[in-house]
Amino acid sequence: MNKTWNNGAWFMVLPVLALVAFNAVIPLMTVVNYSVQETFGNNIFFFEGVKWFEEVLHSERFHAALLRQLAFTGTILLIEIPLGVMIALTMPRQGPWVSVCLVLMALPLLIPWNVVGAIWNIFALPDIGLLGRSLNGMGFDYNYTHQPVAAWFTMILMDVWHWTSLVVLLAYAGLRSIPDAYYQAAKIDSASRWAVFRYIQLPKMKRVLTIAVLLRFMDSFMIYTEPFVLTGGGPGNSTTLLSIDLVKIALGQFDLGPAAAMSIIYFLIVLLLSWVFYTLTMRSEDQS
Amino acid sequence: MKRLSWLVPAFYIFFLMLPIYWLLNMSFKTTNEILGSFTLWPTNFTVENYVAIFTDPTWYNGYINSLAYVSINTVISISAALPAAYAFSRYRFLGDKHLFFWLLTNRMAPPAVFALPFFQLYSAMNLFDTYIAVALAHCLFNIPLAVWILEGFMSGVPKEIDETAYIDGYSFPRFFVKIFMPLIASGIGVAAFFCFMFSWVELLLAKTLTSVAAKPIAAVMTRTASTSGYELGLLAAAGALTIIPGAVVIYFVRNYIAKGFALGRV
Amino acid sequence: MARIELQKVAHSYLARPAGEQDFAVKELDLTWDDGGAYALLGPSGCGKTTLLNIISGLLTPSCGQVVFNGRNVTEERPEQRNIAQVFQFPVIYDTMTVRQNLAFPLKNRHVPSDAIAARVTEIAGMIDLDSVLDRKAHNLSADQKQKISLGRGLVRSDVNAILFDEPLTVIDPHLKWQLRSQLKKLHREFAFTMVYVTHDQTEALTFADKVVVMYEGEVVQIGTPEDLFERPMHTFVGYFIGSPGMNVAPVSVEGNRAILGGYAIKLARTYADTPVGAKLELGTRPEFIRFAGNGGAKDGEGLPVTVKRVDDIGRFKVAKVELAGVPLAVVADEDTVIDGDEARIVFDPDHVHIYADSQLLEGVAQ
Amino acid sequence: MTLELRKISKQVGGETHIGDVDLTLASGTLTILLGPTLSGKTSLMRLMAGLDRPTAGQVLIDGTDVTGVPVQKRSVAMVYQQFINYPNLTVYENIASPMRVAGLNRQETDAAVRRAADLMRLTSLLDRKPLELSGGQQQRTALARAIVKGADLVLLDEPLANLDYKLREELREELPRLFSETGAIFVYATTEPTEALLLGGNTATLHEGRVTQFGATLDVYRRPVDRNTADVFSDPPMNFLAITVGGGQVTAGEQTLPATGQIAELADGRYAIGFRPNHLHLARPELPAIAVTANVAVTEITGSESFVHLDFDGQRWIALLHGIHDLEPGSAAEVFLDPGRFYVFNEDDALVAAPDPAEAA
Repeated sequence: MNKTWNNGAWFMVLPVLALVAFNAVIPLMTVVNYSVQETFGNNIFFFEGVKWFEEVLHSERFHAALLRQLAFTGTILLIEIPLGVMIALTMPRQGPWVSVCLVLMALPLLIPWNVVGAIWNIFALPDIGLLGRSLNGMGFDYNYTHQPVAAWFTMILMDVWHWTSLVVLLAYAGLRSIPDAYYQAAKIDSASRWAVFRYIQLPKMKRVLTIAVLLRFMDSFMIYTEPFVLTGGGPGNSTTLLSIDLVKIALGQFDLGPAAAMSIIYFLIVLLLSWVFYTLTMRSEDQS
Repeated sequence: MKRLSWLVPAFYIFFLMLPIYWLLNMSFKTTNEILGSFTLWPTNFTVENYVAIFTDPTWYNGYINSLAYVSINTVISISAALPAAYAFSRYRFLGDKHLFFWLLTNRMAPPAVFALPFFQLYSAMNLFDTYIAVALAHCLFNIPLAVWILEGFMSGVPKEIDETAYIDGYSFPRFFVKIFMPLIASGIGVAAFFCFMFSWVELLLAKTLTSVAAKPIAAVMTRTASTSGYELGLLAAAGALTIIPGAVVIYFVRNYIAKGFALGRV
Repeated sequence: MARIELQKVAHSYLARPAGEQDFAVKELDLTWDDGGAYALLGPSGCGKTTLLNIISGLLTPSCGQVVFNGRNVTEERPEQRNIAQVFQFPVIYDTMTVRQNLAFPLKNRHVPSDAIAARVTEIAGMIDLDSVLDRKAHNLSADQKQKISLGRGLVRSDVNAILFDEPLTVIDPHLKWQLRSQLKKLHREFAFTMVYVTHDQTEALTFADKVVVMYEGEVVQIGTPEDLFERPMHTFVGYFIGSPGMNVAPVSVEGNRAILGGYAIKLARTYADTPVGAKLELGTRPEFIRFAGNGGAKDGEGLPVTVKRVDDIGRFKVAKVELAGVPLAVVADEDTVIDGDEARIVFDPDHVHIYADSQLLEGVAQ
Repeated sequence: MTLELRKISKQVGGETHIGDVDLTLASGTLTILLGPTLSGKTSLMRLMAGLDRPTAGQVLIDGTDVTGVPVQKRSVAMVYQQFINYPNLTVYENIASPMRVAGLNRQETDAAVRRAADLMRLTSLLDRKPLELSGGQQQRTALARAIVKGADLVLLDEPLANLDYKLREELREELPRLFSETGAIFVYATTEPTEALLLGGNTATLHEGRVTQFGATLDVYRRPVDRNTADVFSDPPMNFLAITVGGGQVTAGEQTLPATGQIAELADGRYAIGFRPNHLHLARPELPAIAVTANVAVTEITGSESFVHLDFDGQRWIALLHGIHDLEPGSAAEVFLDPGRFYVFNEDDALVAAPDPAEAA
């Protein structure tokens, strides 16, 4: 698609620019504004410079929350990406069942995030939840409302249940773009199942998998509603991820300065990690 | 192995359906039956929870409000994204690459970061507690997604079709509406599905920007769970009803789902 | 290499084909000798690709048998038939280097690595890919990629046949003749059984020792390029081979003379009993009609025609004439002068054929 | 109506796609843009249509400058190489689209559409969708749409390139009827010299964005102004032989050649002799000929003709023979050059002598 050079195209982009900038730039400026000031109420602000940033960066609480967040995101990526790809590989390529599978798999993605939390809240209760009851029935002492390990297990299982379908659908879309001739060639070269995956399917899925990992990384790193509804950050603050901690500080204790500084740091971390990941895959794509 | 391989997706779908089945199971039980006994099937089947929702204005208003701002957002996002996606797909212009990347970075903005500033911004514009507020706020992440999906579908239409239309004498607007949009109708469908979905599922911004008049169902549910005791049955029924809009919308785009999820890139 | 036989093979894409017209490939018997170069030539939709897929095992024919070297392989899948195929667009393993691509089929067959290395370098030399062996296959030109596909077949010493499905479609027109000549050279060196599907007559006639011309699911002629040019067995073959195609005109036949609009044309053979009720046609190539008056013909010789149009394409001229209202094309060499719209033409009896219902009539030589 | 391109050039990202072209096309004429892929044919056409703006120079129609006029306001029609039709409209609506946009009434549109459809033998397919049709039928739909509104300028960008070999031949027969249909200016781009010769009219040969020669098709074929034009206008490519003329002696490498025909009156110096593949004979012709030995690389058969690829001390020559000849590759063959058919080019590739058209015609 050789595109013609035409700066007139700016007029077509203006509405999008206006709407997104209004929602992104102004709030960001307010956050930046707070992050460098101190207030003791009734709207009087004192310029504090980077005091809040230092404070947040050194605060134990931020490190703990960040660590939990990285652990959570790392775990779900390690589970959901391979699981999603495996399921996509085993799906039938054509036939009536395909669209039925896709619709059913996409269902969890359509449920409001708080309802997902509520469903799992009920589903995993030790006494009246199906999962809680069967686990205890099998001899596990499982009560996610009290045991941090159980809370983490339930939170991760909920996220796998909620988002793996996105990876399956993306991987499946990537697989469907592979022309039949490639599979015929592989048969003729008597390639093994593994070789077919390694040298035909994986390279072709690279693009959509990059999108999948990027989307899953961003969404999981910023997750708030589901874990909050499920565990409220508890027991104690064992499941207080970054977003939950940030909301506690901002809306809970209402000290705007640290909350704003933490927001900026949080946003920069997401931006940085996404950018690093994006350029890594793009560069390896050009070089390959 | 090929013949048995379908077991994997079948088992995965079974795993997905379990919690939803449990939610539905709950929604047809009275609260004390839920607390009292553990039964795989409601012993005394009741629809009182659903009746309660459909009669109590605070509940069904929640649905109406949610559907309202979600539809407004979808319309705004799509109509704003269409020309922009066309520009990105057909033209090179100063800073196009950076603009496209900046749009995507907004999707990386943690909603929690923006909760408070949004509250202040929309209050200052005295838009607080209105459909427009939530619809506009959701544009933050829906417009970039819509642009990305539509640009993918648009790039599938050869540029020569545009030129043939111009040569035939079509002005740009007439070409766009009469020729181009029908060609990417599936793309518009998929983009609308995504905007609807991501706006329908979001809670944080929707809750922050509303209080009474435009309170979404999600906010109504969290209020019930925390304050008026433990009406689990009611909560389950409300939750079940929130799944329906999604299931209906996805039915319309069912054969483009895979392509849509690849954001039109495949 | 294998001797391939198709016995009573026919195929229809419909579960229950009603009649002839539902068959993509109508019943046929074909034998491809070991080491022979065959072309499947015909317009798009004539069933040639269906036939290729039947040979490669991608398609199991609705009826009939496929036999490799006497062994019935009808039910066997492609990988069991030990064939290689070059597709319409380059099918290569992008993330591998050229060397790894060529070694891939042998690695899957657990051939010892030193044997693989030797074989790969040998073949790469033959198809001159040795200079790019260690580059990633992804960023090579289309013709180099097609050579990789071919190489994956050539490295296997036990391959029964190499099938080509219009391999030159994506190649830049100016590079086509280079790849054509290389493929022909390779076939001379390897003598692998080769089946080449194309709609382009130059590719078919250049490669193949024997060309199978197909039309609407039927094999209308199998022959060497000379056969197809000199003695087309079916009016379609005459029309399809050669540019401009063979002239076909309705005639009646008496002994050794064909009557065309009242004019008699001398024939080299006599046709005693023409099938009753059959549509009789005369077929002769524009190259075998010449204008009377040059080439030392006596005056008053030849039949009168009106000249409708003369196209001068440099190396020869194509004149569109009408003999008693019947349009004919005549090829004249670049120096003949055709002026005015009246002329006389002379037919070369040895190259005038008679067709009954589009099939060639033998007739008795005088 | 005359279309005039004055000093037109087009640079894209530092690369010159079109280098100052001057062309004047009168209505009712057919002009062939002949050149290899990427020689600028499509770019020039897009400038004529107004789809792209030239970096420099002017486009004039009947003397008025229309360089800035958008394509919607120009009376132009274009057919692309890859059968471009509106996939969501039927064949009838596709053909009627330019008329409907121009706001013509129903009967007029219907009559014009049916006439164009008859001309392109599409009458039975009018209510089908383009993607249901074969390649040939899709391109006929595009052609019908191009002629239906009687535009003053009709541009055809290699319209037959994607079609089956025999289908291309059939459509090529129908094009002259199309050209005589309206008094418009027809511009036809192709890479195949045979197609240019068959369609006749005028030819502009293009090489790397420049028009090397413009004139009646046969004249450009017979008297190419330079080596580039000669090469562009012959498929298979023209054969060349480097010779040096000195002291009454004509030598090519070690072989000395008899100084007859065009090379007789050459001033001393180095030249390149060009001769077409059909003037390289494997049997001794009656006319005086120069015999040279070369060995056969490979033979290609096209049905009515055979191309014999020969190696002559490192150079690749091609001989084109009538009928079917399949020579043993690697065998040596004596080939005969006919001096009467030589084109002679001097060191900066300009034409010095060409076969005398009268004698060679």
